[in-house]
Amino acid sequence: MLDLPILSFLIWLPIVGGMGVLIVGDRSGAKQFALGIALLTFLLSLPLYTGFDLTTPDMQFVEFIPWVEAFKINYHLGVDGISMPLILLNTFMTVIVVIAGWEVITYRVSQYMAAFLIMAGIVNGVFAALDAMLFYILFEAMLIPLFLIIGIWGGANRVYATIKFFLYTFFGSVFLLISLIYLYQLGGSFAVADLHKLPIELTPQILIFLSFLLAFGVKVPMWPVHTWLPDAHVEAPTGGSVILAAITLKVGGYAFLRFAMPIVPDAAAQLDWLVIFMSLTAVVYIGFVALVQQDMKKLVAYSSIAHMGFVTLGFFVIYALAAKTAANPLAMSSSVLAIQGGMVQMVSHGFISGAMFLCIGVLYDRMHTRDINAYGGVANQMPVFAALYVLFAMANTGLPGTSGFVGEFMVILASFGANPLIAFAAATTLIVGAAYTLWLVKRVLFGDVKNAEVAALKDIGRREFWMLAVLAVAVLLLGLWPKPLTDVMDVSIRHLLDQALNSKLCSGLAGGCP
Amino acid sequence: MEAMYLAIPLAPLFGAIVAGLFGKKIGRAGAHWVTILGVAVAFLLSLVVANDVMFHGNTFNGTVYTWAVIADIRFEVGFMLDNLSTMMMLVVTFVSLMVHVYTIGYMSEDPGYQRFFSYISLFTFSMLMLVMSNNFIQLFFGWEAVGLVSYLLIGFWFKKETAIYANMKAFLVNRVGDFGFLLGIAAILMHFGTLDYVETFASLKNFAGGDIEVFAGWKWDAVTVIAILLFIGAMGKSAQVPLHVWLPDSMEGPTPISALIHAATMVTAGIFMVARMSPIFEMSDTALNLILIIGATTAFFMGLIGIVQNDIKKVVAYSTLSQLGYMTVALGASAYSAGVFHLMTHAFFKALLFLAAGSVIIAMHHEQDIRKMGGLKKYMPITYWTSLIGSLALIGFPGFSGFFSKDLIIEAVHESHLWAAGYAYTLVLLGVFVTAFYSFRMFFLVFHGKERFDAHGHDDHGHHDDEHHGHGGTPHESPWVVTIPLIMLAIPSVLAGYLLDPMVVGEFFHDAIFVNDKAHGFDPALQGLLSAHPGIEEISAAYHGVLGFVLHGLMAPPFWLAMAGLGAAWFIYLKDDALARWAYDKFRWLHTLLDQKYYVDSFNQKVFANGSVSLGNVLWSIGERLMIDGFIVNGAAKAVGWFSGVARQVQTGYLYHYAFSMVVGILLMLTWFLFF
Amino acid sequence: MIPLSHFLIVAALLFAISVAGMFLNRKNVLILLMCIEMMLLSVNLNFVAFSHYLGDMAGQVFVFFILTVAAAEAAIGLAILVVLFRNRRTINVEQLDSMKG
Amino acid sequence: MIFEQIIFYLFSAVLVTAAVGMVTVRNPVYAALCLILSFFTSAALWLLLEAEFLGIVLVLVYVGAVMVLFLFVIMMLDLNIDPLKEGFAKYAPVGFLVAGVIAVEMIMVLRSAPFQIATPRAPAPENNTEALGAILYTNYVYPFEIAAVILVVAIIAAIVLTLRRRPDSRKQDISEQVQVKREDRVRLVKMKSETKEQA
Amino acid sequence: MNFTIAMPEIFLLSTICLILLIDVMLREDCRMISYLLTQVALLATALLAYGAMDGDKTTGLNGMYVRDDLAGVLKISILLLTFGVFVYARKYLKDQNIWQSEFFLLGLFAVLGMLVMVSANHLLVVYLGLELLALSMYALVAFNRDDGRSSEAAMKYFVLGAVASGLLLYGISILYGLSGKLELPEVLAFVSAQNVLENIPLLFALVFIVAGIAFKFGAVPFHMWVPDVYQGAPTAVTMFLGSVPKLAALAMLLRVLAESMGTAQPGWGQLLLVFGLLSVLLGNFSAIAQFNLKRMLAYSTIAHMGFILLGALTGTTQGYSAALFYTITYAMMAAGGFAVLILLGRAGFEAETLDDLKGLNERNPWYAFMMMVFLFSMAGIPPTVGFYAKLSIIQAVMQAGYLWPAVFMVVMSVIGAYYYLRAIKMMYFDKPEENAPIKADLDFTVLISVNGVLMVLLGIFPSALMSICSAAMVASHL
Repeated sequence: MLDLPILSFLIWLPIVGGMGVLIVGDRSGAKQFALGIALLTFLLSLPLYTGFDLTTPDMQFVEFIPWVEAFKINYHLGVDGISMPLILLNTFMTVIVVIAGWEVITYRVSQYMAAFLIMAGIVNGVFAALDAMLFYILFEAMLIPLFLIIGIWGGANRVYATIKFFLYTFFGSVFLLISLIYLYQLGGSFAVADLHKLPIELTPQILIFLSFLLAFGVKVPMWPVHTWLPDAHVEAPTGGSVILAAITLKVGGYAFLRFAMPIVPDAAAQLDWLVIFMSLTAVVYIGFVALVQQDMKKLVAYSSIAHMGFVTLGFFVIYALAAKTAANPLAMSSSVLAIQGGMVQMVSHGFISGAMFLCIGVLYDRMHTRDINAYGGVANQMPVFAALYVLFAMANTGLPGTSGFVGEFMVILASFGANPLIAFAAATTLIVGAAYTLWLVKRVLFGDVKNAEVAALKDIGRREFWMLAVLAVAVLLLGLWPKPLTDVMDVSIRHLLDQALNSKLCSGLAGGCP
Repeated sequence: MEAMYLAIPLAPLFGAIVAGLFGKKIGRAGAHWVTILGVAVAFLLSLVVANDVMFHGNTFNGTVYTWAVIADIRFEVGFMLDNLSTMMMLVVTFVSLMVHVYTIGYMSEDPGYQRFFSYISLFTFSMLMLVMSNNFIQLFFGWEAVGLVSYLLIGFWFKKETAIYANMKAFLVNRVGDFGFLLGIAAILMHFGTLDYVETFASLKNFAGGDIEVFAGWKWDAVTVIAILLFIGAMGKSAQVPLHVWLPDSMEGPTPISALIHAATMVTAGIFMVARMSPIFEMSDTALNLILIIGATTAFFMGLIGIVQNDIKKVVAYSTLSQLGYMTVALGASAYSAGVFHLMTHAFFKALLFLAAGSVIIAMHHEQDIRKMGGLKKYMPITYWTSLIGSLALIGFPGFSGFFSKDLIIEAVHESHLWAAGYAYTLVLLGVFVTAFYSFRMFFLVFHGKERFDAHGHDDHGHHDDEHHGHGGTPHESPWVVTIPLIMLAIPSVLAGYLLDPMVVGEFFHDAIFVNDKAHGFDPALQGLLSAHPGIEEISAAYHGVLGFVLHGLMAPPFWLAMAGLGAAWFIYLKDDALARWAYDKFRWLHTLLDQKYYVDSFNQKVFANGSVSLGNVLWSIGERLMIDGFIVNGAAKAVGWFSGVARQVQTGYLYHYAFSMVVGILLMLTWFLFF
Repeated sequence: MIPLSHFLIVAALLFAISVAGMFLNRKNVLILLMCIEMMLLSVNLNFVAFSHYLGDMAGQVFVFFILTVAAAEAAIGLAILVVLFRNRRTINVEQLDSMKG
Repeated sequence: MIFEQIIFYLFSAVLVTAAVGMVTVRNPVYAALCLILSFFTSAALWLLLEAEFLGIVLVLVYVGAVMVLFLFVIMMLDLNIDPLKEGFAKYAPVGFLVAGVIAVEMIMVLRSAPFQIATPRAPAPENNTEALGAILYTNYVYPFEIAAVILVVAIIAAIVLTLRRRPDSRKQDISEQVQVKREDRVRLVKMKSETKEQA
Repeated sequence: MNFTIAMPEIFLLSTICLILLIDVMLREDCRMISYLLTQVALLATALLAYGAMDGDKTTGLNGMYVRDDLAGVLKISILLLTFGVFVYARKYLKDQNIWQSEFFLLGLFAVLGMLVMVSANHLLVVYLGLELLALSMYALVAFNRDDGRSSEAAMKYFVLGAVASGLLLYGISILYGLSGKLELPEVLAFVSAQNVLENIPLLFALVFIVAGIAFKFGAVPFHMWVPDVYQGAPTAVTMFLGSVPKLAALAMLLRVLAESMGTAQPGWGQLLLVFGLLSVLLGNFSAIAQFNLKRMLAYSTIAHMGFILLGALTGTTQGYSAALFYTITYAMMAAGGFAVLILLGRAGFEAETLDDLKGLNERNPWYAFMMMVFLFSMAGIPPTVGFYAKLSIIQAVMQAGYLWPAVFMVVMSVIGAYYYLRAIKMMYFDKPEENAPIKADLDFTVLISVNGVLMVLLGIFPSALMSICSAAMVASHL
């Protein structure tokens, strides 16, 4: 099994499959073909987990092919404990999304399916890339399918939303490009591993960090560069929203771990307050903004931003913890806890936000509106759906036993060690998050049947049920027993901490700067 | 043995899952059988375990499975079975079993029958997980899980606008408590490096004067911070002022869950938790003082509101609040065992009262206004007598269970040396009068006096149609599934008090609850730092058997206050209501104040609810739309557009301008090189 | 003897005048074409002057080719002008603005 | 030498004046004449620089051919002269200012050391034409050929652009005549027979 | 004298003459023959140019002509691109009923001019090649004789082009006056001996020469002709003009600035920096305001040329080869983009506004996909080749120490992305306004597919072309 280039398969199978779907065209069979590819990809990704070596922080399933000699760019793939779960998440959600679009999408079905498959391949590549430029290329390439998905199958205001989405993220990522090139010139390599070792002076570190922050912060998205997300979500088709929330946002968080923190640790340590401030703002401020949304998708979109705030908070609170090592004997463990929390939050948010958007999609398919006021008493007509919806809503509020709890819990625990005030601010999500989610549930599901449209609703069918049920199982499983996930990440995160907390300034190194 | 421990929570869970997921397939009977069986198994096994733990001392503390291991931090799911938790298990499973049975009758006509059984079984599971936990994370799991089920059950009739408002409110207010609780857990982890109870308490003894630094240079005593944070959690769950607002509203839920969740078990989780954490609380006088103040305030002032309530369930609800206040006061006075004891007795008699109230409600076709009842004694003898037992237990009539536990608390407060004890003592004493007054006010209004109900004209409050009795029949006694639980609960309501001897005075809780008195004693090195809390110890010293306690009680002020309250209620509501009218006219402001529940609800609504929405609106319209999106994002786009318009203007279409621009370009370059 | 720079300055003046002519003339494309010829003339003057003072024939050869090319250019320019006139019935520079912005 | 200087300054003055005239006069014919005058004076200056062949060529080719072509076009287009110089005064200040600045800057550069050559570095060849010809067909044969191609392009371009088959001009197209079909020549029209109007 | 060194040019010229003669004798309906001959000539010349690549740098024809790998690469690119452009153009000429063999002939003359420029080793030859190209282009722009805009564009192009060559010539004359030389290697020898930044007369000459070159690129502030000419010219000509001559312009830049005045980089580098940045800025901003697709592409060309200038200004081998890579790939994508415009046109209808793209995905997904590839490539989004083009330029620019210009460039490319996205939006997100079938001959379809797929393939495997470019630079001692 180990000899197979699994990662390459995971990248190219969906891409080639997606093109195959395009060739099949809108004839019957395109959907089945797409589902087959998605399932096959998912199955192929399972060996990553089963064959994973928990004891080493080294990259596994490595593939290396020289690619562009002129810039020493290599086709270099591999996964560690941090990226592997995200790949699994991606392949899993792709299957869900293909199913989600099964009967709903009638316009240019093959293109729709192909876009998602190609997207899946690219995202797998993003997570598996061990070459910075390869990462960047895929990072950008990711924009194209999503741009089309929102633009072609989106809502009324889709053009504004998708162009905003594209330009926003593109704007962020060009600075990443500059930084990567700068690093290349400094170290003569785009290999992530080399960049991790590269000593850099503080001023360039800070500039590079800021560019990373912009690039990844837009992707995550962090306050205040988040405003593309609500628009994109609102206009995107259900599948697009799911992928956007469940997968692409994770790329930003992942990139912080893979690039920002290990490559420019000193700058990250210097500017941790900034990121922590932004994260907390995302948690608190965005929570209140979510409270007053009238559009279901917008509400969930804002809640996504708030939840992703925990991810970045967890990642960067390690620097605040590192400053307290003297006072807090648990600082190192807390750092691991914080990053674990952020990672678990990412995976869990993938499930939950995906499920929330699917739920909204279920309603939208029936009522063709996302306005909360148009709903009321849905639970009367759709009891099964309502049960699942409440489950996901509860997960969204971080109820223990669901996956939503795990990440938030870990991050809050860890950040208390850094500064109780941080934990205090972060923990307000317990209240605010519950407020906006439950208010949504109250207005949409509960109450008496509001109008004739609601009265005409039919409960979810078999396809919708299984799609949501699988996610529900995932949410519960991860909430009740996150150990399988955290164990996978443990060694890699410890290794990451080594890198992220040790100075790379030239003065601190024996050899000095090149 | 460990399989048995595991089976106790899992049996109700199994029932819940079966009833919930396959409710349609197994039908109504199937649903109640499977869940009752599950709870019954849990109860029986609890008995076995209790026997093993209490009488053979086979306490248990072990891991079921590892939830996660992060670096040096282990998160585990495990059980800790000692006297405290087994007692709780017994109470929970017993009351739950009674409620399950009762529900068969109460909910018989409800379309959500299976769902209801599934919920209450799920609740039983969650509550068991809570009390059996041996670590904070599982405690928090159970804590939130019972909150969830409570949320679901309050909103069980989700068509009812008030119900779904109440359940959201309950969840959110609880979340405020959880907020503190979670931070408390975080603080514990940070300071002790573990979430396991035993390990925490073990390192607590070596923990000398740690601080939590909030801002640079602003340090607080760590244990005090932890204790207060944890107590905030308890305030939310156990509905202490000012987080009490959710409990009266939660009466929107069906009555069985009011009995099970909002009287007997869930709301006492906070009390249980503080008792469990007694080693921590014992180390902070500040926290104990706070607990005393909060508890006493709740006990007295919530009781007062009970006087003006007319909804039968609301009266019981405020009485619950008040009693929870008593328990809290006990905790503050370091009389943890007394608090837990009252928890147990209260669980029985309050569940009894609620179920009795439910029985009345059934009889009255879901009319809940006590002003429209009266004289039900002759129609509903069983309900009447059991209610009487419950009420007597509640007001602490000597010989009934409530007497023992409440007297113990009052006594303990009396003995406490904390500075807040004086305040607390005054209030709990006055509270006795209030309790007796509202309890018998309700009792008399419901069961005695004129029949004020109009058999033909009642309006159907519940959306829940009650076809069972048909419209218009005279009230009559409820079916056996309802009355059996009443009787079953009445028994311990009377008798549980006699466990006083072993449970409080004896050594029963000594391995579970820690009190800084002479008998236990801290590490000698620390004794100088901490004040002693001798409450129970002094009572125990003065204790001479149950009979003596009863006799002593007859002389003590609480008894006379209770009798005064009872008498006042009898006089006003059965004899002559002139006094009441006079008082009403004279102290109308007071009545309004009480009727408005001290304006706490409207304050919360105005400040927190509306305030949050307004804040959200401001942030949304100004922060999001105007500043970030309008000014920065779209502003940038507009600026680009404007500039592109300008750039466009340059391209005039005229050849001479084109040529001119070339020339000017050359000119500028020349100038650059020539002069710079 | 006249120094080289004098010739160059005369050429520069011609150059400047032709530039001014292009800007000032807003009505007639023909004048633009003449201005171009004038500009080339100034360049030619430069080349010839350099060629003379450097004692190098290359400059004159260059001028020879410029003259050739300029003639060809004039032919094409006038051809375009004629086509333009046919289509638009005008050679007014100010009216040659159907494309702008 | 004085003579040469007189010649130089005289012709230079005329040259510049003619140039200014060209850009300022109203009538394009005058402008063309001014241009011709400046060609003449330039040719004189070139003679002064001992570039006799080019001086002659300038007169022959430019004045003789190119400017005639210009004049021909001016006549052919038959433009209305009056509005052609409108707005001149409005733009003159800007135009002359820029031109002035350019001239000043150019002159500043052109007065610098490398251009302060008073006498030729090498004597001019005896026979300018011969010297030119000698290298033109040897060293410069490649550019020469290219120049030839350029002229061909000019011819083709001019023809392509201006040669048009006027629809009203009558000319014979043999292939059309041969391929003609019956339908093109005779058109059969069916008409209803007229019925007599009943009066 | 060894004429064989100039074999490709001589062969091409001979063929042109042959076609000219044959065409005169051909009947109207046999025009296809001259077209085919033209294409064969281009391919054959490309073969000859390929055969002439030997890794050496040889001069000939009395030092007027240089043959090196750079010239080889450029020539082959020019010839092949022209081949493609002519395939595309054929459909346009047929549709618009302006098929005349002169189109191809003038095109071939322009190509010849470019080849001459590419191999020029003498300023005079540079000038002549430039004029040969320019004159053919003027005529081509005016090719649609009955279209007022075509002639107006030609007029503007002509006047400005003539002024630009006037500027260039003035610069050359001053340079000649300073150095006394016109051969490029000897100019290099002269310039190398100078302290450029102190030598005002040399800088003075440079300003004019750079202006002449910048005009060819269409860089700000010598860009004014670009939009009007692109819009007015027949689309086939715009396509030709917008792609192939950029290579010639680059060749001119490399020959005149890089090769013969490489040591003067501190001087002309400043100029190119200013022109380049201004081009990137103005090109992108103005393009946003455009709704005419041809005009929009014109402004986008300006921005792209800014990139090329910025790459070239570094004065490093890396910068030059990046510029070459960029130019070649840009020419390909530009040709492809205009080809789609041609594709959308039909008899009596010319597609040129953004609205004409509406709903292309519904009308024909494959062509829409191709257009999207071209547009994304222009925007520099991976995995299209445009990304690598931009990457290599930015990398070179940063390597040379211009950090902030690089930042500026990438920010501008974000702004630039907007109008490409808008075009894609029209194709994919809007409903078609008309449903006329899109018809094209097989050769057209195949070629545009190859063209589009190549954009992606080169985007995934850019190494080969990149190494060709840098090898050419190294072989030419740049």
